[in-house]
Order: sequence, then C-alpha cells, then structure tokens
Amino acid sequence: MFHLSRKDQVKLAIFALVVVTMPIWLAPLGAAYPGLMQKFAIYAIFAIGFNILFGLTGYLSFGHAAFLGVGSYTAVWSFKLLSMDILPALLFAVLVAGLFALVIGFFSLRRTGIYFSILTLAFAQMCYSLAYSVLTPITNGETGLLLARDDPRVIDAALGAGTVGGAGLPSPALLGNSVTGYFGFYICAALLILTFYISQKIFASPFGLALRGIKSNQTRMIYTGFNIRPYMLAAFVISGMFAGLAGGLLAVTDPIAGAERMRWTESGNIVLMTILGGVGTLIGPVIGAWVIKYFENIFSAINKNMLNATFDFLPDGMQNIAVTVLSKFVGEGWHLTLGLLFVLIVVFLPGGLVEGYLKLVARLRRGRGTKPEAGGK
Amino acid sequence: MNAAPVTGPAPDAFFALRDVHAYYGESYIVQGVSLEVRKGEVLALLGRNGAGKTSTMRAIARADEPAVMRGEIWLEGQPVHQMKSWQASQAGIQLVPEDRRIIPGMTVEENLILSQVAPNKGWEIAQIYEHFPRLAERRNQEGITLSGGEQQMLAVARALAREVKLLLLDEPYEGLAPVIVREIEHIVQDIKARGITTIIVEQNAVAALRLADRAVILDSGELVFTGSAQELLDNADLRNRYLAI
Amino acid sequence: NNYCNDPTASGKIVFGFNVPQTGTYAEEGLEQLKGYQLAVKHINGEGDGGLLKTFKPLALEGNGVLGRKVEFVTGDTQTNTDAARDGARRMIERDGAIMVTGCVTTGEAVAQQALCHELGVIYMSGLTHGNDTTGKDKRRYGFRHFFNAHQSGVAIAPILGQEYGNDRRAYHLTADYNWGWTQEESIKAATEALGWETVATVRTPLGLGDYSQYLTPVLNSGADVLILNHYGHDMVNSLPQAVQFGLRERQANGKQFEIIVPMFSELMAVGAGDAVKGIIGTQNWNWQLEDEGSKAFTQSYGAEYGEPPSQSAHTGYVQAILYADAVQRAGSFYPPEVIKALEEFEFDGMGNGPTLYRGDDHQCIKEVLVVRGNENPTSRFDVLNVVGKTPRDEVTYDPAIFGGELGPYEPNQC
Amino acid sequence: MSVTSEKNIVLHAADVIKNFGGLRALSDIDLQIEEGKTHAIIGPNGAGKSTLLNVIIGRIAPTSGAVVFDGTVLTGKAPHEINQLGISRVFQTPEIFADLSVLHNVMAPAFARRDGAFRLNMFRATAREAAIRDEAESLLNDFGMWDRRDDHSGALSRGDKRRLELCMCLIQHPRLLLLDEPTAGMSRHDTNTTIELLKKIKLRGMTKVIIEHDMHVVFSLADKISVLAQGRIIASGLPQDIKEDPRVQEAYLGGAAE
Amino acid sequence: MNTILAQLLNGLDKGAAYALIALGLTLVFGTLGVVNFAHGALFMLGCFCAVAFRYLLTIETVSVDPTQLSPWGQPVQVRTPLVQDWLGDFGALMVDYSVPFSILLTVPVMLVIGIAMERGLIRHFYKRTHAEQILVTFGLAIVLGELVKSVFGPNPWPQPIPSDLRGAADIGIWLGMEPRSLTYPMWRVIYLLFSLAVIGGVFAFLRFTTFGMVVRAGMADREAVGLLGINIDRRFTVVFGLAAVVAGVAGAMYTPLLAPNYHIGMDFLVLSFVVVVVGGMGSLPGAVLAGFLLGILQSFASMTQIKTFLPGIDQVIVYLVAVVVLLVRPRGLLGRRGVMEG
Ligand SMILES: Nc1ncnc2c1ncn2[C@@H]1O[C@H](COP(=O)(O)OP(=O)(O)OP(=O)(O)O)[C@@H](O)[C@H]1O
Ligand SMILES: Nc1ncnc2c1ncn2[C@@H]1O[C@H](COP(=O)(O)OP(=O)(O)OP(=O)(O)O)[C@@H](O)[C@H]1O
Ligand SMILES: [Mg+2]
Ligand SMILES: [Mg+2]
Repeated sequence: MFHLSRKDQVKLAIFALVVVTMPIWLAPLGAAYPGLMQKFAIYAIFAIGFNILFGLTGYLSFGHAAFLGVGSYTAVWSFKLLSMDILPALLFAVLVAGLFALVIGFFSLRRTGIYFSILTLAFAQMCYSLAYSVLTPITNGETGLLLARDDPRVIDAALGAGTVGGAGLPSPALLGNSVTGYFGFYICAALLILTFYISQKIFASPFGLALRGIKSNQTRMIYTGFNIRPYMLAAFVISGMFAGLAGGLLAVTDPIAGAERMRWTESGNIVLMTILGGVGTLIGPVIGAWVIKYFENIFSAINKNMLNATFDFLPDGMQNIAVTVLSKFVGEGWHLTLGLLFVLIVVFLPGGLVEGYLKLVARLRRGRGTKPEAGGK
Repeated sequence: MNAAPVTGPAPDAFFALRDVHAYYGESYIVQGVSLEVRKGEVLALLGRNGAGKTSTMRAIARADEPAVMRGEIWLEGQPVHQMKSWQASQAGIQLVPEDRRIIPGMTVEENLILSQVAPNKGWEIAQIYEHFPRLAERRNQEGITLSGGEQQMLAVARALAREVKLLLLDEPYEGLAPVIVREIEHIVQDIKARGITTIIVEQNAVAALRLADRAVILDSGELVFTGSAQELLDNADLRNRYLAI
Repeated sequence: NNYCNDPTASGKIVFGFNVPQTGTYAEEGLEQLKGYQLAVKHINGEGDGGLLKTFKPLALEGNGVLGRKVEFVTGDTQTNTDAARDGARRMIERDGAIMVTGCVTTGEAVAQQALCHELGVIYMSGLTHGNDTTGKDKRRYGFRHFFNAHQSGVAIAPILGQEYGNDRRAYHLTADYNWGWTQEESIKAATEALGWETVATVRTPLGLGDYSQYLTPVLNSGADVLILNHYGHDMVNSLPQAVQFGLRERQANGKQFEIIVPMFSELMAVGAGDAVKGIIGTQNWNWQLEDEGSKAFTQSYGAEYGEPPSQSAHTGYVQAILYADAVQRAGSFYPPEVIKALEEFEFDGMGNGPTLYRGDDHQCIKEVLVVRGNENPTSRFDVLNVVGKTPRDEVTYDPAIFGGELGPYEPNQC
Repeated sequence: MSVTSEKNIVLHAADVIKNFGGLRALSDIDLQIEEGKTHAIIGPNGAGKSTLLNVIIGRIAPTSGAVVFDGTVLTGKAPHEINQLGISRVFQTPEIFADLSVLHNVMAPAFARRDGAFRLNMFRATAREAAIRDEAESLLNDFGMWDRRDDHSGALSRGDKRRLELCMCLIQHPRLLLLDEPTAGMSRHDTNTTIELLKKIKLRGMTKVIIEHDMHVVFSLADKISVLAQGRIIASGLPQDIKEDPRVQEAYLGGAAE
Repeated sequence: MNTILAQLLNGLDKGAAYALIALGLTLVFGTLGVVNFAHGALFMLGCFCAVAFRYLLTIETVSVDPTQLSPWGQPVQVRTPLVQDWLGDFGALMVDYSVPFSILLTVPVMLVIGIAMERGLIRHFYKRTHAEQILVTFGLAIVLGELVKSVFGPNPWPQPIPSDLRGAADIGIWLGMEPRSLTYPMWRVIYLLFSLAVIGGVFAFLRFTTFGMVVRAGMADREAVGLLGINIDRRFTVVFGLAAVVAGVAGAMYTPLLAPNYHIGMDFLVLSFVVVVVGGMGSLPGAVLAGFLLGILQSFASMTQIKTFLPGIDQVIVYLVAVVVLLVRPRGLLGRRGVMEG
C-alpha cells in the first residue's frame, strides 16, 4: 500500500526536502515569504492533479479552473456556515469539486481531442459567468465571497469554541491554531508532498498504466477489454479533486473566493504551467507552476527604482541604458519576459523543462561518447 | 535538413548508394550501406525483420526519418542526398511504403489526382484504371476503407501515376491473396519490361527472387551479401542464415 | 504596541503601490502609479511640493514621514482579485509595506481591503466606484477618496433635469455585476425622483465587446434616453456602438434622443473617441478645475510627466499624501492611531473643495463633478468639460443605507 | 451450412449481413467455429474477412444477423464486454500502445483479464504485480523479444510489432483468438516460429480463427477452412478438400497453392 | 415583429463577424492542425494596421512654442498635419476613409508577418505535440501583444467610420417597410457584406483549386504527400499567410466597432476557438455555419423577453450552444472524422 520503488522513494525524499526547505533556498530569490510560498505549494498541487489527467491520458481539459473555484467557494462557505476549522473546509472542498468533476466529466468525456477541450472550457466558462453575475447571492459576484463576523458557523457555535482572530474577523485554524503565515505554508507543503506521493503511486499503478494505454491507443484499449469511460472518469474526478484541494487551500490561506479564479485564463494558466514544466513527468508540472508564479509575483514587482539601485555601480550613461532596456522586461513588461520564456523553452527544450533538461543531458553525454562524425547540420 | 556534403564525384552507375549511415534520433540503424543499380535492373533487398530494409528505402526516398548523417545517394548523376522527399520524388524516385500510406479522408480518385499535382506525371489515371479495374470500381470510396490488397494496389498505382525512374517497393505482396500477388507480380514485371529500375523489399524471398536480377542481403543495417539472384538461390547457407528458406 | 511592519523597528517606511500594469486596465493603473510616485517625491521633499502647498491643514513637513524618507514598492494586480491579493501580501510579508494602496475596480479594492484588514495594514483604495467598498464590505483598515455610484446618481440628477427635462423615458444597459447593479440602482432612484420613467433595465455580460444585440431593442422601446451603466472597456465599446446605431440623431417621443454615461474617466473618454462628444457623466476630479489645488497638481504633474494628470493619477496621489499626513498628525505609524487621525478628518486644497473623511464608513464626502464630452477638444487631454459641481451637502448620504461593519481597530499580526 | 453438428460450437455467426452504403461487404454469412479448433478464413482481398472479424468483436454492427458466442449474443455488446467474454483479436495493421514499453504493452491486457473492465487499482505498483510480470516476460521470451522488453514499442519494426500484438492477445488466455494476418510482413524464419507457437497454444485448447494469405501458414495450422469471396462463404471444409476445390482455385489461389 | 427582424439582422451581422474572425483560425487550426493561440494576436495586429495607417496619415509636424505654456506647465506644441497638406483633398479623403484604405496596408503587412511566423517558428511545430504548439503560440501571442503595447500603449485606439458611412442605414425601406422602422448601423452592414465576400473568396480558393485538396492531404499525412513530390511546406506557408491576412483584415475592418488595444486578441481568442470547434474541425463551412448559429442565438438570447424567464441565459448562451452541439454531434456541426480527435 505504501510501497514505492527505490527510484520513487529517492525522488519523494528529495522532493520533500526541496519543498520543506523553501524558506531557505527561496530567500536569495526574493520569494521566501509565506504568501508566495503558499501559492507555490497550492499551484503545484493543482498542477500535479491536472497532470494526472493531461499527462497520463492526454485529455486536455481547458476548464480545470472551475474546480479550483468550486473548491474555494466551498471552503469559504464551510467557514461561514460550519466552522473556521480547515479540516471540514478542505474535506468539503475536495468532495464538492469531485462532484462537479463527476458531472462535467460525465458529459465532456463523451468526446475526445479538441472537442473534449472545448466542452470543458464551455462548462467552466458557464460556471464563471454565472458566478460573476446571476449566482451573486452564493458567490458574491465581482467582489468575491468574504467572511463576515456575524456568519452562523454552527459547529463553532455549538462547540462554543472561540474563534482565532480576536475581535476582528475570525481566521481559519487547524484545531485552534491559526493557519496564517509560515504555519499555513507548512500545511500546504505537507499536502503538496502527500499529493506528490499519491501521484507517484498513480503513475506506477496498473490504473496509471491503463490511463497511459488510453492516451497511446484507445482502439487497443477497447479491444483489450478495458472499459475506458470509467477509467477516464476516475482520472477526471481525481484531478478535479486535486484542483478542489488547491482551491480549498487558497481559501484556507486567504479566506476569499472570487469568480475570477474560474476564468478561462486561469484554466489556461494551469495548462501552461504543466506544459512548461513537462507534461506527463512527475515533477515537471510542479516546476512549471513555480516558474510562472515566480514571474507573476516577483518579476512584476521589479520597478525602475530597483533597477536603478541594482545598476548603481555602472557609469551614468550605461546605467540609464541598462535600466531602460531591462525595464521593458520587468514590472509592467513582465508578460514579455514570460512570453519569450515560453517560446524559448519550447524551441530549445522540447517536452518542457524537465524533458528538455533530460534530453540535453543525454545529448551532452553522447557528445562525449562515440558517434560517427555527423555530416549534416 | 539532413543533406550530407558531397564528398566525391557522381558515380557512373544509374543509381548508387555510397556508404550511407542513417539514424532515428539517437538510434543508429543504417550502418554504411553501399550499392549500385543499373538502369532497368530489379534489385531485391532482403533481410530479417528489423534488419533495416525499410529504413534504407526511406533514406533513399529522403523521408524525414531516418536522417542520413553520412553518405551519398546518386540518381543519374543527381545528388539525391541533398534533396528533400518531394524533390526526390520529382527527380523520379517513387516509394511505395510498407504501410501504404493511403491518405485518410480522401477517395481513391483523389489519392490518384494528388499524386499528379506535382510535376512529372506518369501514367494517366484512365490508364491506371485500365490496369487496376478494382480501383476503378472503388474510385469514390474513401481510400483507407479499402481492403488491404486494394490499398496496396492503390499505393502502387499512385507511384505509377508519377514519372518513375526508380521504383521502391517495400513489401508489395504483404497481405495479398495469392491471385493478387500474381497480379502485382505481373504489374511489376510489366514495369520491369518498360525498363523501370526497381528496388524491391520482400519477405517472400522466393517471389522477390523470381523477379530480381540481383539481390542484396541486409543484416543489422549492414550489407552481408551482394550478388546475382541466381547466386543467392544457389547458396543454401546464406539462404538459411538470413532468409530461412 | 506591536504591529505588522512597524517602521520604527525596521527603520524603513515602505508604501506598496499595487495597480494593474497589464491587462485591459493597464493604462488607468499606470497613471495611478505615476500619481503615487509623484506623491512620494513630494512627501520626501523633492520636486515642487505639489499639493503640499495647498493642502490644509497640513502636517507634513516635506522631509518624509516623521522625519524619515518614504520608499515604495510596486506590484501588478492584473485587474484580478487573486493577483491583487498576492501582490499586497508580497508587499506586506516580504517588502515590509506599512500601507498598501491602488486599484481600478471595486473587486480589487474590496479584496485588498479585506486582506489588509486581516494583516493589520492600512489600505487606501484607488479607483473604485462601487458602493460596496465603503458600504457592505467596508473595513476599518480601508479608506476611499474616490466617490461612489450612489453619489454619481445624486450628483448627476439635477443637471440631467436641467438639460433634458423632467419628462423622460430611460432605458438602462447595465454591466451585469455588482458595481453595475449599484450604479443602476442609484441612477434609477435619482432619475425617477426627477420624474423620469424607467422603461427597461437590461443587464449585459461583463467584457462583452459587441453590444449590438442589446442596442437593437433600444430603437423600438419607446425610450428617449439611454443610460449606459458601463465602466472602462465596457463603456469604451458600448458608447460608440450606441452612437453608430444612430441613437443620437434619433427623435423619440418628440424629443432628441440622449445617451448618458454616469461614470466617466479621461482614459475611457479617449478610448471612446468621437462618440463621447456631448455625453454627460460624472467624475471624481478633472485637471481643468480652476481651484488652487488642482492647478498646483496639474502643474507639478505636467512638469514631471509632460502631460496633465487623469483622475486616476489624482486619486492615487491624494491617497498617498493623506495617509502620510495622517501618520504625521498621529505622530505614530500604529494603525489604530493613524485610522483615528483619518477618521472625521476635514481638509481642503486637494482639488475637490472641502472634504470630509467620514468616520462611519471611511468614505470621502466632497463635491462631485458633472462633466460633458468636449465637442471640440484641442488635445487628447482635453476630452471632458466640467459642466457642473454638485455640492457636498447634496451628495452626503446616510452611511447606514449600505450596511456593513467596519470592525475593530486592533491590528492583527501579519 | 451444417457440418458436424454434434461438435461443440463456440462461436456462431448466423445470417450476418453487412452493407457499406451500396456495397454489400458480407452477405448471409453463416459460420460456426468449433471449440478448440483452428479455423482459417481465406479469400481474395476485399472479400470481407476483416469485416467479419470486425462484426464479431463489435467494432461494426452488422446490418442484420447475429453473432453468438458460447450462448451469449454478442451483437449489440460493447467491444470491451466482448473481450471480457474471452475473445481477443490481432489486427491487420498492428494496434499496440506505441508510447509504452514492450513489457507494459503485454502487461496491460493481463490486467484487463484479471481485473475486469474497470478497477481502480491505484495504489499497487505495476512493477510489484509479479505474477503478471513473469508471465509477460516468459511470453516475450517465447517470441524472442525478451531483450527488447524495455524498448519503446513504437520504434519496433513492423514484424516485431506483429509479434508483440500476438503476445498481448495471448496473455489474455482468450477462449477465442482472432488473428487477422498474424504473419504478414514477418520474415520466413519468424513465421515458422510463430506457426510453432500457435500450434503449441492449440494444444492448450484455445480456439482460433485465422485469416491469412500465406498458404504455408494456413495449411500448417488450419483444422478447417472457410473461403470467403465477395462477402459470401463459397466453400467450407477440411484443408485438403479446399485445396482441391476448383472454385477456390479460381477465385483465390490462382493455381498457386504452395 | 420589427424587433424580431432587427434581432435577426443583428444575429446575421454578429454571425458574419464571428465567422470571419474564426475563418483565419480554422485555416490554421482546422486545416493545418496547429493549435494557434496566436490567432487572436494576428487579429490584433490587423487592428493595429488600421491604427498605424491612420496614424501615418495624420502624422503632424510638431513645433514647440516656448512663449506659451499649457495649463500643465509645458510649452505649447503647435501641430500641422503633413499628409493632408501634401495630398490636398485626396489626403483628406484618405484620412476620412482611413479604415477601408488601411486594407491596402494590412494585406501585405499581415502576409509578411504570417509568412515570417510560419517560416521562423510554426514550421518547426507541425510535428510537435499540441501541447507544445499551445505553449509556443501562446508565448508568441504574449510577445506580440507586449510589443504593440510598448508602441501604442495600453489604452484603446478608436477608429472613426468614414463620415459618409456613419449612422444607421434604413434597412426597412429596402425591404419595403415604413421608413425608420428597421434601421441598422451602416458600418455593420458593410462589415457583413465584407465578411461574406472574404469568406466566399477563401472558399473559392480552397474549393476550386487543387490547392485545398493538397493542403488537406498534407495535413492528414505530410510525409506521404511529400513522397508524392509535393512541396507541402511551401503550401503550408501560403495557408498560414492567408490565415494571417484573413485575421488581419477581419481586425482592421472591425476597429470602428471596437476600439482596439493590445489585449483585444485575447478577448477574441476563446470565441474563435469555440466557433471553429462547434463548426467541426477541418470544415470551413462548419466554422461559418457555427458563426451564424452562435451569432443569431446570442442575439435572441439577449432579448429581455427571453432573459426574464431564463435569467443569465445571455451570459452563457455561446457556451451552452457549444455544449449542446458537441454533445449531440460528436464532431461539431460539420467536422471531419479523425481531425484533432486524438
Ligand atoms: N521510428 C523509429 N524510431 C526508432 N527506431 C526505429 C524506428 N523505426 C524503425 N526503427 C528501428 O530500426 C530497425 C530497422 O527497422 P526497419 O523498419 O528498417 O526494418 P525492416 O528491415 O524493414 O524490418 P521489417 O521486415 O520488420 O519491416 C529496427 O530495429 C527498428 O526497431
Ligand atoms: N468502412 C467501410 N466503408 C466502406 N467500405 C468498406 C469499409 N470497410 C470495408 N469496406 C469494403 O468492404 C470490403 C471488405 O473489406 P475487408 O477489409 O473485410 O476485406 P478483407 O477480406 O479483409 O481483405 P484483405 O485480405 O485485403 O484484408 C472491401 O471492398 C472494402 O473496400
Ligand atoms: Mg520493413
Ligand atoms: Mg483484411
């Protein structure tokens, strides 16, 4: 049950170490603050879940943000109605997102390829549009679902438990400990390691093999006696639940749920993260998520002042040039850097960061080995 | 872009391979094949599964894979190794691939029309239908729904619809009923009679050797035998070792 | 007093300017950022001093805040609530910001305001016009200088009556989300009080682009006024399209058909092009105002950036100054003290006449401008003319009508 | 056709008709397959042989008629259900999992047999399914592909793909194995090994239907032969009788039974 | 009744626009099989061709009058238009008709951009996975957007309709109704006709030349087509260039209806994908049909009468239609089997 292959054990150990030591190695990168590290962990969970669907079965969902959003709304409602404890919030987030995934997956999985992608996109966009407008009583529309002091919180009330957070708004807590800041990060990190482990298990299992079979050759799968519908649906629901967990964690670390989380651009983001890191690899999607979040949060925050300070050592003219050129790529220009990064990575590292890296290493190794002199270009 | 630099003058032979090495990505498959074919000759290229026959044929036809990393391919003094597949085809090299490659979503007739879009037409379509009445019957059926034998006919027909200087037949008899094998054999003989140079890859060595003037045997990407068809038929040891006949 | 990012402990005073720099509202955000940066200069005693010359009562001394220079960090909200909160958290958790400010939508404002409240950092909102920011979702730690939809409605009504009479039939097209609804409600109430009849209120999806399917029915609806409760790009698209439908050449009920856009900004007006000519709406501030504060601000902004400021730049600038001044007056960065210094603060010389930072809901109460699209603009900055000012008394309202709760003063730890 | 009715009939295609638009690919097919026997179907190209197999495995629905397998009506069932009843098929163009390793290609069908059409077997590693792994490896060994077990199967040569597909079917221990030209494109040497292997399987009592153009294979293996031409069974009987049937000679062999 | 007619007209107009915008995408996506997330960017570039054209026409010499100060304290700039002075009346006409005239600029520019894009980047991605195509084209879209942003800024650039074509056309009269009973903006009518013309042209080109067949074949099996002596790469380049031109002119002519900014492409991206897929992959007529279907249904779903008993229907109608169509018809309206299904 808990067995992992030798290689996977090592991977898991390294991964756990990397995640837990984030506050250390992210510090020189300017990203070692709880808010961002929580996001790193949460989006990595989201990406891992997405990869179980996309990486293993090849079905590209363009509506996964819907499950993230549903997870968030559920968690906030759990805070509002039941308790400020994060356990029920996360549990319900996962379950409700799974339920949504079941329904959306049931219909969308009737189609394959691009038709499937557009179906998921359409479902998610409907969720988004409705959440933004008609469903405002449930979602609080544009401004997002927020906690209020006079929320019922029946479980807390029944237990007479005082909520964490003093006279102000209550804040989410794990068994009475507020989950803000670093504690919040470590909760996310622990769940990230757990999801990584589960994904390792799935990758190595006969279930994972069946999913890969579906990606590789559906005809063969069918005539080999597999009923691919339930396999696909299971993969879809599992990945929806991971997304729900990520959404729940977003609400746990920052109790607000907005419709924007469900927009197609967010679904697109997770697709990009996964591809950037490497579809179908275990660690790729995690790295992709980190890279994009890093750009979004750190590159966008660099402004001319900071550049000026950095290039202070240069002579004035050079400093101006350096700052002018670089300022096109940071701050309001961070998108440009991201776009270029996407292009350069696919061009030079086919298969995403992880695959590309492995290929590169292999090529360098081979370069030293024997090979008849290549006449071509 | 796997054209190799010219290292020597064009050979006198009608068609020649000179020390061709080809790769699928990292894997080294065709390992230095050299051979010559005279005009109007039929050459049988034999060998076990995985020996590299198809790879050699594809290298000649300049398909993207395998990539020719070294060596030269010459047809009538033209450096084929510097061409792309479409240029090779326009130069007169027509490959009938082992998996036939009938184009999905197109009818039989469209498949034939398509092969005449680029310059240097061969047989007229009417002429083809005359030779392959089965195709004429099925002309409006989607090509890939044809039965295996019918697809094979279409693939050969498609090659003949273009000007052929060198015909590459990769397992043309595979999956064909004995009668059809006869039929295709007749066609190939007919082609031969018209003086079209042919390289044929075939597991059915007996059938291939019936046609061929000369034969070569490929094993693990290298040539292990070159000689006349008769020589091979007479050499029981070789036949046993490489062809199991 | 232990609180988040105490500058006396860190030795740094950091302001966080969090505005959209990418996405559809990038221009408004970048303008606002310019305003903030200018404010920092003036607070630190650089440049010509700007509004510090006209702002009364003034506690700032032009040597920073409490004698120490102000630094700032910037962020990109992408006009997205999640990204806005991420940015604000970075400023607070990593950069040690003592105050966060900036936004161009109510969604961003409410989201950041709630977050800052939880972390115990004051949030000065930027461009937010929805009633919720200081209504249902108000927070003790959030302050708004900008006016709101309710005030727009109240302010515009008298001018509308004057211009278009009291017997009109109005057709509303409303962006289908929170801000749109509050705006529609406010304008509807105000115009109906004038005696206008509301023919229909139609909700349009946010960010639609092409509004033609909602404009066709207007033609035969019997209405003679079209009110576009659209903001930003919605308005930039819907207004020209409405004009293209020939609405403004039309006669209905024996009257000239009119279009009204209750909420304007210069950048929107530029984006809408010729269509904006002659259209009436409201604004928070306009650089063409003649008072000393406005003139001074326009001068120093022009000297810095070579163009006149927009209301977005103005509101950003003013918010930064107001916060800094409140700290100076409180003599402390301790948020409860600063909040108390801002609450019920009465000031003048910021370009909007005498202004009250109301304690009950943290809404600035000041006069509201009614503007009209310039028929003959001399430059691309000269798109809106001020046609009226609705006095502060008239736009004052009872904070209780929007509910909400400010919450406690005591700061949380971040 | 009523031949040897006292024998145990495992598959019965009764009055199957299949039309493709105006084309009648199968007309009034009545075919009975005896348990434990190898039944060859031969016939010219385009006769409808593959189509018949497609009808059996549920890939296409017959225009009319039904197929009964061991008392169960197959018509209308989903392909995976048909497979679960114990029918596996080797396709004319190899259908393998091109993205997976050779070993995984063989293991996957074994899971389908063991676990049924669906089981959420999520927490046990494939590598730890020792029984299945061993069986797969020994099967690959029989076919001379053991040393390629970790290769990417998409890169196999065509003959190797054929053999791999055969392994994939065999590991399911089907009661009925349908082979659509299993040795096409195989070298003579490998063809001979395959014949030997198929003979061995026959000893285990597996029923087989084999379509082949290679008469050497057909006459080495078949207990019974049906000849299909233009969608009809024109002859059915023991190999020797078929070989001598003039209609078959004309329609198919062209006087060339080697 | 008039309302219904007007709404139908509006639906046709929207539909034509959708079809035209999606047309370029279906060429690249439905025909070449490249998931082109840069399609929106091409549309956007077309819009900015119109903007740039007008900008060039209205270019002014700026001299500074240091004696006068603007209210914001800067020296007053004196501007004199250049082109109008130069070309006189014709110049003025050009400026007035800048949007239709800008097509002259848009076509060559977009052709060059399209060809450069295909040769430089897309070409290497035909054989790569769709995932990688998404990443590279999305990256490209961002880069193009940012470049436009750095030149034109983020605020929208409204483009005027030529003065003769402003206002509403009285369609009712043409249909023999009372004057002013059915009016519709002139420019929208023009856009409708323009769309139909472009769509018809592209159809004719692909249908009545072997070109279309070759391209379809090349998409189904590039290698086989190459073995038949056809230089499929060059044809793919042409298709891509054509797609870029179609996207570009669709954008340029749309500018008076929607003031473009650098972001406009992203806003149209999803819609164009939905149209293409609902129409069915690989089918040009399908995309056109889907465009009209979505346009008309959207138009009717927006009517108050319908919204009252189906609240929010106008918000989701496009996606709802997509879901229904795709669930009822496996490959969209007219999709071909096997295209982008795997
Ligand atoms: N796309 C590919 N990538 C990597 N290796 C390949 C690829 N195609 C073929 N090979 C390998 O190249 C070798 C030669 O293959 P090739 O298809 O040329 O053999 P062949 O002689 O034609 O065999 P057969 O008779 O089975 O068709 C085989 O070992 C095969 O596994
Ligand atoms: N989907 C289809 N649509 C139309 N016609 C079809 C379809 N599938 C098969 N056919 C036709 O039905 C006939 C029988 O085809 P089938 O593939 O069963 O032949 P076969 O006996 O297997 O031939 P071969 O030995 O060449 O494989 C052929 O003429 C073929 O063209
Ligand atoms: Mg071969
Ligand atoms: Mg067959």
